[in-house]
Amino acid sequence: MSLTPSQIPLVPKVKKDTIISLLEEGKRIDGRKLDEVRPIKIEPGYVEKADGSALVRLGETVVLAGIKIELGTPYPDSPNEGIMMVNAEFVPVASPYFEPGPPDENAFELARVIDRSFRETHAIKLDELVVVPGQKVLVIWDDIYVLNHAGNLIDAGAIATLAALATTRVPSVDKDADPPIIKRFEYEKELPMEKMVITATIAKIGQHLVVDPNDEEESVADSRLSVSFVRDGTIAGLQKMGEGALEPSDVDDMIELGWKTAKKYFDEIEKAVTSYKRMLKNNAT
Amino acid sequence: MSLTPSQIPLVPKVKKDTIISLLEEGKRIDGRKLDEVRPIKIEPGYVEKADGSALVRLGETVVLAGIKIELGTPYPDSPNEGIMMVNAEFVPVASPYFEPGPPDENAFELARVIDRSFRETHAIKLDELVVVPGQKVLVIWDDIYVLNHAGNLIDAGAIATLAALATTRVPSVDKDADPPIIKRFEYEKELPMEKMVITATIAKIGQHLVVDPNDEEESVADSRLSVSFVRDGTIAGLQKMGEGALEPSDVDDMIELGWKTAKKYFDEIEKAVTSYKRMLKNNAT
Amino acid sequence: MSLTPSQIPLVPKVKKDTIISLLEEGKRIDGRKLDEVRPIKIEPGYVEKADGSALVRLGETVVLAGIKIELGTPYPDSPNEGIMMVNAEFVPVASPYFEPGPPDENAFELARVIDRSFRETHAIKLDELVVVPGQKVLVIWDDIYVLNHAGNLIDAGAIATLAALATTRVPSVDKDADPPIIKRFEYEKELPMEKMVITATIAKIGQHLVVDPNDEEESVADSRLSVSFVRDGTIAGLQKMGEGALEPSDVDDMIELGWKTAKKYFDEIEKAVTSYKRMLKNNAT
Amino acid sequence: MVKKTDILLFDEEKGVRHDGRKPEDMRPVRMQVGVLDNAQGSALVEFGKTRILAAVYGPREILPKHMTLPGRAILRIRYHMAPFSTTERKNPAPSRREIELSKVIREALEASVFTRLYPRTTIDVFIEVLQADGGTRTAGITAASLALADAGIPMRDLIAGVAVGKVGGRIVVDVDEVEDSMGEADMPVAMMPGLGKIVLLQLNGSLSREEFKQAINMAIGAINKIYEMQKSVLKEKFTAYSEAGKNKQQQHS
Amino acid sequence: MVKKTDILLFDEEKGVRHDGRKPEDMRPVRMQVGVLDNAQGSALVEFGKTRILAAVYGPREILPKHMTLPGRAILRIRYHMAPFSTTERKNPAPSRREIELSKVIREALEASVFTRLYPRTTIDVFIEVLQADGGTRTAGITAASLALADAGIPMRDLIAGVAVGKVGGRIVVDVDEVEDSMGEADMPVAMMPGLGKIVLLQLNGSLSREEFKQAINMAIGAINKIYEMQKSVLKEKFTAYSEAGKNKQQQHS
Amino acid sequence: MVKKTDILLFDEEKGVRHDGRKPEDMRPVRMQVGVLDNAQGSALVEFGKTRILAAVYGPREILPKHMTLPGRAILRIRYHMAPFSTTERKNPAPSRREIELSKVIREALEASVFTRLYPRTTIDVFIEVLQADGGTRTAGITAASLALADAGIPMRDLIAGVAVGKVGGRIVVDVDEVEDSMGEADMPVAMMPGLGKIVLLQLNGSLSREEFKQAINMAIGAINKIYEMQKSVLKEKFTAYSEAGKNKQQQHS
Repeated sequence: MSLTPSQIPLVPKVKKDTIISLLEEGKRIDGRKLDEVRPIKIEPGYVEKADGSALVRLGETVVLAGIKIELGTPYPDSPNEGIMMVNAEFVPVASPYFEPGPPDENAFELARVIDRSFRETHAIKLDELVVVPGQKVLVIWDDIYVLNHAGNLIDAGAIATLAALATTRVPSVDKDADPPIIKRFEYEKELPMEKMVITATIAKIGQHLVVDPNDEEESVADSRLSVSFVRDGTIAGLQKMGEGALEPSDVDDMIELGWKTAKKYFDEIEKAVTSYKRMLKNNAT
Repeated sequence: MSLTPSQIPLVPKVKKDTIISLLEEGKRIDGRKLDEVRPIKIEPGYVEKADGSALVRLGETVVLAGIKIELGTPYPDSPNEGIMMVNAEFVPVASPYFEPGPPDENAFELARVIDRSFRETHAIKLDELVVVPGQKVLVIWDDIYVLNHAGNLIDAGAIATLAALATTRVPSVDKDADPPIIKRFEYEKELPMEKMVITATIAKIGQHLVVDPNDEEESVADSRLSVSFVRDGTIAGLQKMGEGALEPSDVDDMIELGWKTAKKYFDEIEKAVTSYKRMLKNNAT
Repeated sequence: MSLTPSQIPLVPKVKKDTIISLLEEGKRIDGRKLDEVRPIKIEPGYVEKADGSALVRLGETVVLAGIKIELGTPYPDSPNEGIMMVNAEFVPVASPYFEPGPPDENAFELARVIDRSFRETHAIKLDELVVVPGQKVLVIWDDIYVLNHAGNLIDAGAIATLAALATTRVPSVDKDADPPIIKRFEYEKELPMEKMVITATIAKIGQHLVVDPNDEEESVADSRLSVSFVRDGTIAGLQKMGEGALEPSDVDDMIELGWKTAKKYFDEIEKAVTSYKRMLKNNAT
Repeated sequence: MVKKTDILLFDEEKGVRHDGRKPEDMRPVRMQVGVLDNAQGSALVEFGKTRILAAVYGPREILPKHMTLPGRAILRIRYHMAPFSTTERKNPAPSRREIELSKVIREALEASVFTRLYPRTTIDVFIEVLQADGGTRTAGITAASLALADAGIPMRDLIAGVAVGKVGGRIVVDVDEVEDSMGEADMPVAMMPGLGKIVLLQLNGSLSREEFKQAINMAIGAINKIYEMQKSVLKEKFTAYSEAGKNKQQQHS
Repeated sequence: MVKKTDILLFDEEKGVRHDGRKPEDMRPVRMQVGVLDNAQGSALVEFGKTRILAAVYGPREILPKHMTLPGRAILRIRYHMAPFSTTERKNPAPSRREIELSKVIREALEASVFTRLYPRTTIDVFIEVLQADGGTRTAGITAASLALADAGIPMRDLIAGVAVGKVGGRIVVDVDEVEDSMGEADMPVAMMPGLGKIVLLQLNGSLSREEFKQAINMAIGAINKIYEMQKSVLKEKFTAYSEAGKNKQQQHS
Repeated sequence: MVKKTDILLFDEEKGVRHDGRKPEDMRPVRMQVGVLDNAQGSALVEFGKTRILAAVYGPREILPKHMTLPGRAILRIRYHMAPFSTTERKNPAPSRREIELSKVIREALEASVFTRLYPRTTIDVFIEVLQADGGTRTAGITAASLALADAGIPMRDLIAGVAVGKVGGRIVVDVDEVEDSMGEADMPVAMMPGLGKIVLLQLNGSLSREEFKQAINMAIGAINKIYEMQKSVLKEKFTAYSEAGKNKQQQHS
C-alpha cells in the first residue's frame, strides 16, 4: 500500500516562491544554471572486499554502490543466464527522514528503475555468467547504499552502479567442488558488459525544467522524470515521479535535457573508471 | 494471539431488538424465511487464466475462488500424494473493516475449515497427482478471494471452491525436462475427485436458528456452527464460531438445518457445473 | 535497532536504597549472602517427547530447555560437522513485561551467549553427527523456554541447557531412505560431548558484587557480567550487560566469583544427571 | 514417524484401544493451579503425556489505547506450542493452526468471562503446550479456565474440554496423538458444564449423524468428570489459602 | 510458458499482431461502475483478458491519528494481484513490483483528486487484478479513477491509461502479456485527458527518440477513446440513478 | 574462503602475525568527524580495512509518544552491516548478531551520554559497517562516540574500543577477520578511558585466567592510544570551526 507521506517536511511557501522567482531569472537556489549538474566525484574501488564498488558524491548527495558476486540458481525461463539483482538501502545515516527497516517504496522504485535500465538493454552479458547450465549461475548483486540524501538519489545511484559494474571483476569458481564454490578474492576476468547505461533525472518546478535537482528543489517540484539512456542515445527507460502532471511537450524537453545530462555523467564515469584501471595496472606491475 | 475485535461496528441495540422480534414472528430482516438461503449465482470459469475458478454471489456476498496447479515437493509422510492448499484473502475491496495485509484469524479459519472438509474426506484423488514419486507432485492451490462481504463467507467460499474444483482441469507436465515443467494452458484431464464436499453455516440469534446469515445477522448472532457434508450426508467437519454458547440440542438442530441447506448448495453447484461443461463442450465442437 | 526500554518498571528509589544499605551490611533483600545462589532444582527428562530436556528452578525463576534433533544441511565451511542451534523464547506466561512475538534483543542475547560458550569450546562432538558427509548432518536444537522470570535467566538457561544436553539421546537415522529420515523415539546413543560448559552471572550493585541476582537486584544493578566456564576453569565466554560501567578490578573479582558459582552449578547438574541416568537404568532393567 | 501399519488402533477382540484403554476411558488427568509466580493466575493440566501451562495477566491496561473497548475488557488469547513439544520440532513462529486455535479458544472464553466488569482493560491468557500428545486445545482451554479462576476473574462457569473421536471404527474419548493422526475423526468439545452449554466444538474427519450423537454424549460425560476435578483442585487451593490466612489475590494486587 | 520461437509477434505481410490486431487497435474494452455493494465507489475494467476491480472507501478517519495531515486527505493506494490472476500462481504477499506500482498509481491519482477538501481523513483506493494479461497498471488506474468518480470524490479530471509498446519492430497500442514479455518495449501512459496532462509515464525497454514520439502519440489517441468510454459509463449510471429518483451517495452516507 | 591450512597465524620465529604485525601492534587507524552533511554529528573510523560510518540524529521527538520517557532521552542504536561489507554478501535484514551487538553498544553508550538533559526525546545513533575486517563493533562504538561528540551531545567521557584476542597461542591486539575466524579467542573491549571504566566487554572463545589478564591489559593500552586520536581529531575540528568563526551546532539547530 502506498500512502501520501505525512513525515516529509512542508517546505515553507516562501521558500517555494524564492526558488521559482529565481528560476524565472534563469537561476537556481544553489547558484547553478538550469541545465547544470552539481560537482561529481566518483571513487571506484572504495570497498576492497566487494567485487566492484564506487563511492559517488553528486553535490552533497553521497551514494555507495557495492557489487558482490554469488552463486545461485537460474530463473526457470532463463536457464542459461546469470542474474543481476539491484537492491537499494536508504539507511538512516543519510537523512532525518529515513527510518531503519526494510526498503520503502522509494528505495524499491530507485532499485527497480536502475534494474530495468540494465536488464531491458541486456547491458551485462549474462550468458557468460553460467557455471553449470540450467543449475548454477553467477548472481551479480548491486547494493546501492545511500549515505547522505541531498536530492537526486536515482542519478547518484545510477552513476555509482555503472562505475561499480565497470570496475567489477568476476571471481573464479571451483567447479569441481560439489556444490561449486566461489574462490573469494581470486579474480578471473572483468564483468562482461555489452552496453553502458545511465539515468538522468529532470525536475519540473512551476514551468521550469532543471537537471539534477537537489533536495530542496525536489521537495517543491511538481514532477520529475528519470530517463535512462544507452551510450548511443537510445532511451532505455522512463519513470515519471511526483504528485504533479506533465504536458506531452514537457516530456520531449525533459528527454532532451536528460540526454545532455546523461552525456556528462557518462564522461565523468569514463574518466574515473579509466584512471582507476590505470592505477590498478600500475600497482600490479 | 487472538484479540477481542475492537473495530467491528457495534450494532445498535434497537437493530438487534428488531431482528429478534421479527424472528419471533418467523421473519428475517431481509424478508427471508428462517431456513431460506439467499439467491445463489455461480459462474464457473470466471478467470480463464486459472486452471479452475468460480465467481459466487450469495445474496450480496461475492466470493471468487481460483485454482492454480503448480509443481511442488510432497510431504515427507505422503511421498506419493499431491497436495491441496487452501488460502483465503479478505481483500480490502470487500468491506470497510478489511485491512490490507496478511490474512487474519478469520481468513485463516475460513481457509482451514474448507481445507479440512476436503482433506479429511480425501475428496480429491491426490494419489493421481504424482509426477515423480517421492519427489515431485502437483499442488492444487485454492485461493478464495472475498470481493464483497455481506455475511456467511464460509458458505460462499465453500460453494466457490467446490464449483471451481469441479471445473478444474489438470495441465500437462513435461516430465522429460529437468526439472519437470508444467505446460501452461495445455490440459490433460479433469481434476480427479472422489467426493463432493460442502459447508453450510447456521446462526443462533436469541433462541432462533437461521441458515445463511447475512452480515447484520452475523453481527447480532450469539454463535454460528459451520457443518461440512459429503454428498451422501456424512458430516465432514464442524466449526463453532462466535462468543456465545450452544445447547447440545441446538447442535442437533443445526446439523439438521445444515444438511437441508447443504443439499440446496449441492443442487445449485451441480446445475452451474453441468451447464458450464455443456457450454465448454459446445464451444469445442 | 536497540532502544532504551520504556516499559520496564521503575524501581522506587527507596527500594534501591534498601537493597544497597542491606548490601553494606553484607545482606541481600531475600536473605542470601552475597555469594550465595538461590536453591536449584533440576528435573531432567521433563519433556518425554524431546530428545533431551530439563526443567530448572533457580529460586523462583523457572526455565525449561528442550532438545530436538533434526536432519539438516551442513554449513558450507564445515561440511563434516553437525550443527548446534540455540533459541530462547521469553514466552509471555513468564512475566508481565514479556509480549507475545518473535524473540527480542534480550532473548537473542541469552541464546547467543549460551550458544557461543558451547560452540567456541567445541563442547559437542559435532563431527560424530554426520549422516552423509557434506550433505546431511544432525542439527541439535536447544530451545530455552522461560516460564517464570525472577531474574538471572542466563544462568538458569545455561543450567537447563547443560542438564538437557547431558541427558540427550541421539535418535537412529534410516540412511537407506531417500532422503534419510529420523526414526523418532528409537535411540542409538547418548549425545557425544567433549566438554561441560556453564555460565555464571555476577551483578554489580553500587560497589557490591552479588552472584545469581534476582529480578529486583537486576533492576537496580549497574552492570552484570556473565562468565562462561569449562569444567576445568577455563573461561569460555564473557558478556557485560547493563547500562553501567565496570572497573578493570571489578572484572577480575567477578570472574573469581563466577568460577565459585559455576562450580556449584556444575555440582548440582552432575547430581541431577547422575540420579536421572540411574533412574533410567533402573527402569530399563 | 510411526508407520501406519504398525499399530492396531482398536483391538475388537479385547475391546481396547492401542494403549489398553476402553473407548470411554480418559488418560490419567492431573491438574494444578498457582504454579507460576509472576502470573495473576496459572494452571498446569495434563491428559496423559499432553502437558499444558496456562497463565493469566490482567485485567491490565494496554497501549495503544485505541485497541481497548469502552464497555468491557478485551481478551487476548495465545495458544502456542513449545518447539520441543511435538514429534518434529515446531518453528516457534505462530502457525496458521495456532492462530485458528487461539481464535476458537478466545471465543469460548468470551462466553464465560464477565468482561463487562473491567472496561478499557485487557485480560491476557497465555496457553503454552509443553508436550503435545493429542487434545491440546481442549486441555489448553481447561487449563486457561483454571488459570482465570486462580486469578480471581469472575466467570459464569468454568470451562472443561476433551477431544472425542472415531478410531478403528469406534467412538472413543480423549484421543491421543496416534489416534488423532491415524483415526477417522477428532472432535474437540468444550463446555461450561454447570450450565450445560457448549462453547467450543470442532470436528476434523467424518462422522455419521448417529456417530456424532454418540460422540457428543461421550464428550459430555468426560467433561463432567473433568469439571469435578477442576472444582476440587480449586477448592483445595482456596482452602489452603484460607487456612494460611492469606489470599493470593491480595499478594498480587 | 510460451516458447519464444512459437509466436510471430508482428506479421509484416498481413500487417497484424499475433492476435490479429492492427498496431493501433485496442483489445475490446469493457467498463462497469458500482459493481460492489460495500464500497463507496467501485469499477470493473477489462482490456481483453485483463480484468481489474477497483474500490474506494473514504474519505474516512484512520488510526493512529499521527498519520493524517491537517491540510488535506491522504491517499492510500494498493495495487494488488490475485494469486490466480497470473500464469504462474503469485504469492499474495506484496512484491517489490506491486509496491512500486502502488506508488506510481498513487502519485498519478494525487494529481487529480481534490484532497484539500477532506483534511485529516484518508481516501483509500484498492485495485485488485483479477486476471493479468498485460496493461494491468493502466487498466488499474482507469478503474481506480472510475471508482473515485462513482464514490463522488471531486477530481480535476478523470484519469485514463493504456500501455503502448514496441513489438516485432512496430509501435503498437494496448500491449498484451505476450507482447509485453516478448516485445522490445512496454510503455504505460496515463493522463487526465480533458486537461491533456500526463500523470503516469514509465518505459520498460528501449526506444529511439523517434519511436518514443510515435508511441506517446498513439497512447494519447487511445487514451482519448478510453476517456469517452469512461464518461459514457458514468453518465449512464447517473442517468439511471436520477431516473430511479435515488442517489447512491445517499445510500452510503 | 581462506583455507585454514593456508595461513600461519603466528610466526614464532619472527615473532609476527600473519600480516607482519607484532602482538601489540594495531592496524593503521584513521578517524574523521563531520563527514555527513545531514546528520547532527558523524564520524568515519578505520582500523585497517575495517571501515565504519556513524551518524547521530537528535535529540529529537518520536512517535508514538508512549515510547519516550519522562525523565530522560531514550537512545536508539542500530549497528548494521552493508551487504557488500563482508566476504559473502550479507542479507540487509538485521541478523541475530546485529541485534545483539546493537544492544551491547547501546548499553555501553548509555553509560556515557547525559540522557537526563533531554527528557521525552530520542537520540539516534546509526552505525554502518561499510567494510568488515574484524573488530567492527569496537570500531563502531569508537565511531559512535565521536559522532555524538561531533553532534555536541554532552557525555561523561568518550568511548574507545578495540578487539584483543588469542591467535596461534599468543595474546594479540586489534584482531582482524582472519585472526578472529581462525584464532582461539576474540575479546572486544570498550572503555571510557578518561574514567578508566569498562563499558563493553565480550569474549568469544577460550582464555585461561592468566591470558584474560594479559588480554585486558593489552586492550587498555590500545584503547588509551585510540582515545588520544579521538581527542586530537575532535580538537582539530573544533579549532577549525572556531577559526572559521562558525559552529556546526548552530548550523543544525
